[in-house]
Amino acid sequence: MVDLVYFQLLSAALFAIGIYGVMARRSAVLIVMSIELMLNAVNINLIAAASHMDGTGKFANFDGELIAIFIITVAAAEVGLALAIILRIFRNRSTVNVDEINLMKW
Amino acid sequence: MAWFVFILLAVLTIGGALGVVVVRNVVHAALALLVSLVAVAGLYLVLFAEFLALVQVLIYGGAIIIVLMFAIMLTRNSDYPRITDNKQWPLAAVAALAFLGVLVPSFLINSVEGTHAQNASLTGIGESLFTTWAVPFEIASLVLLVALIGAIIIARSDEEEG
Amino acid sequence: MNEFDDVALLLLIVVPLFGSLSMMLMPGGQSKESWYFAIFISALSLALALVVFADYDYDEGGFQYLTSYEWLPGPLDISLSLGIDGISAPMVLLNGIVLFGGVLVSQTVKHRTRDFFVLLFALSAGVYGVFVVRDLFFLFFFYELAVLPMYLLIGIWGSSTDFGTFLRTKEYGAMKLLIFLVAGSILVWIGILALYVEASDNGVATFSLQGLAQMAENGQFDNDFQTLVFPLFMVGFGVLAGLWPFHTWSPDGHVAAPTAVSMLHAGVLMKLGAYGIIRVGMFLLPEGADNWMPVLITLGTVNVVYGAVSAMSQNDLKYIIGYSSVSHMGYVLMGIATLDNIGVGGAVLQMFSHGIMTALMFLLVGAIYERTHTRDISVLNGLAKRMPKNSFFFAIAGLASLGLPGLSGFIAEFMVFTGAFRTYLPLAILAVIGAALTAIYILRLLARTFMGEPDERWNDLTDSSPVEMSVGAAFVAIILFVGIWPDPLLRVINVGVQSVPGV
Amino acid sequence: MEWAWLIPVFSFAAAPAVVIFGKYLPGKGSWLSILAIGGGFVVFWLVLDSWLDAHTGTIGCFTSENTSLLTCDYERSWFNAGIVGAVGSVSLNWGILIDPLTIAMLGLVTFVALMVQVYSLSYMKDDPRFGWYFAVHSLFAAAMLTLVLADNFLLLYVAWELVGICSYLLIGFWHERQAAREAAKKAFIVTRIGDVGLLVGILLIWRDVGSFSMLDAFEAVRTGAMSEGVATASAILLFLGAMGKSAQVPFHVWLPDAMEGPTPVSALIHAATMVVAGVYLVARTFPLFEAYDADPLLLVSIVGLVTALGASTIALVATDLKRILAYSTISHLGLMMLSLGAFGYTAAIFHMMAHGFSKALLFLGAGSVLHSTEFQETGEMGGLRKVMPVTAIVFSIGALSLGGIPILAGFWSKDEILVAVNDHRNVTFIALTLFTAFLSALYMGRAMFLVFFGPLKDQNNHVHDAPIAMALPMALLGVLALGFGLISFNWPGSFGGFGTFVFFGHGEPFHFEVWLGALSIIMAVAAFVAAYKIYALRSVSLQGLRSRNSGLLKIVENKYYFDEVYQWTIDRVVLVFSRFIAYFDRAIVNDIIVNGPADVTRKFGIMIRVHVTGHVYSYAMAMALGSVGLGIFVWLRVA
Amino acid sequence: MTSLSENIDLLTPEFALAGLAFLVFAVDLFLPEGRKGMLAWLSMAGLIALIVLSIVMLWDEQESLYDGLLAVDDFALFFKVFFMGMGIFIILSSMDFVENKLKHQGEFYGLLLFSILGMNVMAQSRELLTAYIALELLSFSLYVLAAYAKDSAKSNESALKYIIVGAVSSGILLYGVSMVYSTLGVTKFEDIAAGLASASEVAPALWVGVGLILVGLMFKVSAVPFHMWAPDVYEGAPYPVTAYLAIGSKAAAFALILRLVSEGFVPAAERWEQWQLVFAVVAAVTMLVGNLVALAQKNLKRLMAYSSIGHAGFILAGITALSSDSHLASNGVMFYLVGYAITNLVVFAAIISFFNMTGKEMIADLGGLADQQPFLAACLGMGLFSLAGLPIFVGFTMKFYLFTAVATEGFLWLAALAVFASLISLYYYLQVLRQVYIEPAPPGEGGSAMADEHPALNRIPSLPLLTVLGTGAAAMIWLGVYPRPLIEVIEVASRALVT
Repeated sequence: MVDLVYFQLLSAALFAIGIYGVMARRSAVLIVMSIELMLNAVNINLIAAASHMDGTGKFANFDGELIAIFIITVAAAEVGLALAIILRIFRNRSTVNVDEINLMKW
Repeated sequence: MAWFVFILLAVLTIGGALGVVVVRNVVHAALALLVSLVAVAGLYLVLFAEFLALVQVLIYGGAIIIVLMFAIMLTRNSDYPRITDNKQWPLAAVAALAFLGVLVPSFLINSVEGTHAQNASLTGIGESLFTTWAVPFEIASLVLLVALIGAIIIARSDEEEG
Repeated sequence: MNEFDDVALLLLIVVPLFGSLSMMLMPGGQSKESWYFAIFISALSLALALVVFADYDYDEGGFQYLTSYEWLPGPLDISLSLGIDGISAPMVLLNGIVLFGGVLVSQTVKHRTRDFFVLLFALSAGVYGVFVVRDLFFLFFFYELAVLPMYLLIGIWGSSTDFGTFLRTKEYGAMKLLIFLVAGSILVWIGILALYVEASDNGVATFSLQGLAQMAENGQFDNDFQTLVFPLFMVGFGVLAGLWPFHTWSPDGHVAAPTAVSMLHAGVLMKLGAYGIIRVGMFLLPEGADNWMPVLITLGTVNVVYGAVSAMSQNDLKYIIGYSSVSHMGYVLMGIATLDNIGVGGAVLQMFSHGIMTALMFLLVGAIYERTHTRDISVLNGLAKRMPKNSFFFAIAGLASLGLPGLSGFIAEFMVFTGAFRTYLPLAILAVIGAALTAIYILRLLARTFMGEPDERWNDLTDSSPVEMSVGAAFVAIILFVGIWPDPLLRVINVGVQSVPGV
Repeated sequence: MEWAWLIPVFSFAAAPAVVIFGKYLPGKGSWLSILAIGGGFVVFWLVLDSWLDAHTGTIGCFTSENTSLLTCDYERSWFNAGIVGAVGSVSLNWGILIDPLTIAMLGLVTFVALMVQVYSLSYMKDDPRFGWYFAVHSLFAAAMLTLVLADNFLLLYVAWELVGICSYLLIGFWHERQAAREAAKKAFIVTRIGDVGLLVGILLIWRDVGSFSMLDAFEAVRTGAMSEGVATASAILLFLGAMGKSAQVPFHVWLPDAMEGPTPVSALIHAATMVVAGVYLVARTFPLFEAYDADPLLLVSIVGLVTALGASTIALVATDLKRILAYSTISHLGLMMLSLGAFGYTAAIFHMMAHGFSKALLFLGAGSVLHSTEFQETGEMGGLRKVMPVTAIVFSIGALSLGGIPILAGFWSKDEILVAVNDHRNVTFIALTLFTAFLSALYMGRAMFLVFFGPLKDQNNHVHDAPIAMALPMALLGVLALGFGLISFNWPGSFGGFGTFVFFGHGEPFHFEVWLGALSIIMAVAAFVAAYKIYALRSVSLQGLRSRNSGLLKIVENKYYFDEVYQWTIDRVVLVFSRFIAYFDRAIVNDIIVNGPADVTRKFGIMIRVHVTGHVYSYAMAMALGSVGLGIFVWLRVA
Repeated sequence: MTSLSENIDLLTPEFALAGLAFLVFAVDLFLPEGRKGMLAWLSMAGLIALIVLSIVMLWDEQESLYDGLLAVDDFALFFKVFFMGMGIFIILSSMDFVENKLKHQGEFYGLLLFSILGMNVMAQSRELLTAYIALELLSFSLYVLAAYAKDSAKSNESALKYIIVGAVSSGILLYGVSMVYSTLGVTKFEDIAAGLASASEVAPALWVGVGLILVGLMFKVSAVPFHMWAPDVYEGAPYPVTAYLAIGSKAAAFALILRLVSEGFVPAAERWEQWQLVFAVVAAVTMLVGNLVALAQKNLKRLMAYSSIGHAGFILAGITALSSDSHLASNGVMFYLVGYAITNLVVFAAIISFFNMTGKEMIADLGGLADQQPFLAACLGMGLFSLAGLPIFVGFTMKFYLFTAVATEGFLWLAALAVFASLISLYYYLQVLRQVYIEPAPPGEGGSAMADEHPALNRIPSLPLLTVLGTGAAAMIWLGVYPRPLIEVIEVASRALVT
């Protein structure tokens, strides 16, 4: 049976990739996608932990899965809002390239 | 068996994720994201979290990807082909690896030895969702509401407001 | 104690504050009305100061007019406790006098008069506060309050100096002054924090001065701590006292400031620094003071000579006076550093006498500048013909500052020398020489500016206005009085000085 | 006698009165100050009288043992530094000290002051600042008298400074004249430099003795409580002050310039009274000087001799009448110092008075000459005796007296000095002193003959003699210059001669070295004859002499280049240094040490603000790296 | 198992607040254009009612709901009242702006109310997920509000930056939560304390997780190096929103941090001492960077942004000094938050009304303001002095109190650094003051005088803004001269927090 730690490592890798995407991509949309990756990493971690827990008899609760549900909800909302903003910017500036979106700096 | 499934799904997840962050074409990236998300749903199944898997597929695979696709279509313009990573991507890679370097050992060092995964009772989840977690639940709904209103206000263009 | 004594000191602070706030609510614009009101307020405070000083019982000595209002109990234990001793009493009087004089001559302020007085009164409330409180927090509170209005006072009503070769805008002067003084005050702040921490580690968490002084007396602050913390106060307060090499704000600031502000600032504010060194440094950290005094007296001597020497080659009247202030504050610092009852007494007396003297000088220079619109002594000449009274007063002030017997300056400087001769002979001799240098620049100034045949361009120059005259006359009278019969002042100062630990 | 303090108080009262009410009073209130000084003069007689018969201590006064000093301490404290009686506190009481020296000085000051003020009445009558003039005169008289009466060093110092400032004001009285301004400044600053020595000396004594009272100081010296080092050092420091006031080389430069002041001022302050304050100081503190093996006195005598000789040579070649007199004053002050240095205490004081009267007389005479000729250059004068006989006579009396012609006052006093020098110093001294005496006779003769003899220039035809108000004082002074010397003999009666009146240690009766007397008489006469031939008859020409020693002459005529040296020092050293400091203060302290850090901080802010690039991904990067850093930190810290 | 209805009444204010928000939305639908101003008054009235209600209902309540997810105590009550009161003033100072410069007024106020609700729950929550959700409620509202000036490119950009960086930060925070959960299996603050206390045998995942959670929170308070979004968002967002960001969200985040630290760290005695250094370093860096970069700013909002970063550093120093045996630090932090909020309100109200008059937001444009708008200038000046920490304003008292607390907890060096940093800050505040009081008015674009181009400059500011300025200034001085009543209330609050 697969140990918890492997899931954790997997999630860590996913998270790292996600944050890399945020840092490296230029299209706002892609950045949003990468954020989704990060959140998924979180969920993997939570659920894996939740369902591995009582094996050690430590405690029996599925709060992890609950939290995951919340996170998925919020993530969905976040995507919606972020994309709305992106669309607004595209309408005003006709670009979603974050390199060009720096009127304000310093 | 479980190992085989896990490794397969893990590869799909990571692969899809990498696809999201490296491919040049946004649409392909979105598809890669879909792959990865579905694979994650698979992982949930491995963890006996069927409900979560369901939610994952519905919300991500369903809603979010669709929305993203719409966004991509709406914001598509001539310069998509040349959209790639920005100048600082190598630095970004280093940073991401460093992050990984912080996370991994913290998991490896005397990590919890949970063995066989357990099935979570849907009823249990539902129960506590409406008792202990009632308040967060309600607030979450408000969050959704705010996001909804906000999206409308922001995205709606004023000329069709009469 | 009758009930007046209970509220006297509080009134000292409240009256100017009230003046400031009530003028804030007055309609702006009418400069005359605000001037009258300001005169009323300052006269009131002068009367208070006089009464307080006169009623101070120098036979009994110690702190008097003691009152305390609990402000913030609990861990911090801050309370607004008031009281004056022989050291602060003359300072209170000084502030009363100079403030009154300054307000009187501010008749010439026509632009945003109301705001001017609002700030001026806030400032003087701070000064009074510092002199009468016996709580570290409030001492610092009022200290900062006395400093902060300077920026606007100078920035708005000040005047820039432009001698082709070098330019000092009033903005620069104001900014520099404030940054310097606040920089000094943060050292003080850190010192206060350190004191509080040390005290609370020793079981008594308090900001009360007498509480802390008590601990110092019981030797609860060990020598290393005192040696470590005293310089914070020495330099922090020293900045305001024009301690070399942190003095450069003072000439620039004084030059840029309008008359009344220069008077108050050179006359009273710089004394806050010296007072702080005595009140906080020497009372709370006697051993630290003891260890650091050689440094302080050396710097003080440098002040004396350096100030005098650089005053010699100035061409701007106000710069000369500014540097002479640096030089004279040197005596104060020296006197403090002698840790000798005469020396410290001399320092306090010098604070008073220099306060009056330099205020008078700035007043007269202000009057001259009003009329001639220049302070360049290579342009001015023969004013004695055109402004005889003004010149006469200036001569008196100048002679006082070069230590002419019979004028207040002499006795103070003499006492400082006496103290220094007992303790640091070589430096004392240097200081005496410095005093001789004073003669050079003062006489240069007098000869260039007042003597000789005036240019025709000064033909229609009028002598100072009656108001300026009366104020000047009053100040001259004080200078003479203190010079001829200093006892009324000295006996108060003496009892004050006696209670300074280590003296 | 305890009323002696009234003497200065009169004038002290008069000064402000004249300033304030003068303009409402007839004569600008000048009579007020004359009245005051006159009162002082009267009280002086009372004091003298009560001293001469039974100088027993009266109320509040006591005669201290071991000295003939009578002090009156009025228990009126001036100021107390420190709690009275507490350790290390200093209390200062008003008090006076009276002894023959004091009395003599009182006489000199009050009388000459009175004369000069009367004289000024007409001399200054049409000056716009008439009242102010008299006010300062009163203030000066008061200060001078206080100086004389002071029973403690501090009071003495105070009075000392006050006379200094008065002289400053009077020299600069006509401050419209650049020269007057500069002269006044110079006088004050030069003397001030000496005063530094004085003050330091006083404080040194106080540091050792713990009191400012002169008696205590002398007592300490006598009992040896004061170590030789301190005694010598303080004596020399006091002497510095004396040199400043008494215009001894090298501090003499201010006195000739001081002639820019009104002539009566020169008569009073720069001839008779203030300039002798230095001599008085040395005499007053003589115990300090002659304590232990009296090293300071040697210094005093050397300085005195140098001054006397140098000044007299300059006087010989000076052409400005007042300057001639000024240099003669310096030279005679030198003689007094010399005599003091040679233990000629009595002689010094005697000469001080003789010289005081004679020189005052000369100045007043000169004053009346200048007043009516409006020239100062002797070259413009000559033959004036025809038009102003009175002046000529009194001037000649003064000149002869100082020249050392017998039975005139100057002769006796100078003779005393010669005796003293001869007794206590080696042959070089006596030789040079004699030479100085000869020179002084010579230049006195020169001045006298140049001004009053020879042909009268017709530009001076209009010249008139002195009016009565000026003539009377001159006459009175003339009498003294003529007869004052006579009081040095032991006349039968109560008064045993000056020498038994003013003396240090033990009084000695008048004595007379025949050969010295003869020598000095011969030289004086010779000098005057020579002067008569050269300057009055013009029968002897000095051209040859002049051309032969032109180099020497040049040096002397340039007053040994003292002024030049000082000017150079001031311009090239003091002012340069001051400018450097001022520049340092602005350029280094201000612009670098002060503005530097401020600028650096601001620049630093501008420099690091670019880290907010405006690119969202670099913000994310910052977050990632931040988290990594924090993670690592936690690892290190917590693990 | 607790039931949904148990103790539910203690949450009445929250439900009521949500209801109020819905009410605003509803009324908005029926109000004709031009009468929308009503909504502001409506929401303010509601808030006042709610303040009264919560005080009456919850005074001295000491409850913990939903087995420890939520706390209903004086601490929470204090912050509720604080947030809602602040909401009132924010609304007051935004009315004109919203009226003239923004669309969708109803939603504006509704979202404002939602965000206040989020803050209230943040102050109450004692569990990570609850805290997170509340935080998101606040953040989402702010994202929307930041983007509210739809047609302003700056506003869009600021919203985009804000939401992306915010999402990343919440991702990091959540990952921290997941790590904590995966090691402890619970997410309550006190459990974290227990876990940290025994941290030797648990996985380091716990520390790292906690660290990541802190990152998420420090992003909210814009602590260096998680501060970069702040200047851009402040500059881009509509003026009232900027004010709200500077005052509200920061205060809420600190309320959360206060509870998290004092329930989740401080009890783990010597572990906390190890963690203190983390806070101390972040605080030090934050106050330095914030104040230094502020020296180089030309834009008012941006300047305020950096200044707020600097102040965040000061408050973090206060957090560092939290300890189990004295309330000094927690009092200090709360006092500072209140004082800072009031001062900032005054400053922002002043520059908002200046913006309403001229539409300018550069420091240089403030020239000569003292002549045209003496009252405005005076308030601005007092506010700036207060921010710089000079008496007689609250800025001085709060700084003195806080730094004393920091020093007493053994962080004298940090206190000294803070004092020094506030000296730096004085410099740029004075630069603004100099424009206002000393410099003459600059010529407008047309070259003619500013006052002629913007006639509004000669009219007095609108009533709501005057209210804010007047009351704010009065409060500043009152708290600066006699803060004792407030501090006694705060004392009660922090007694609920540290027991």
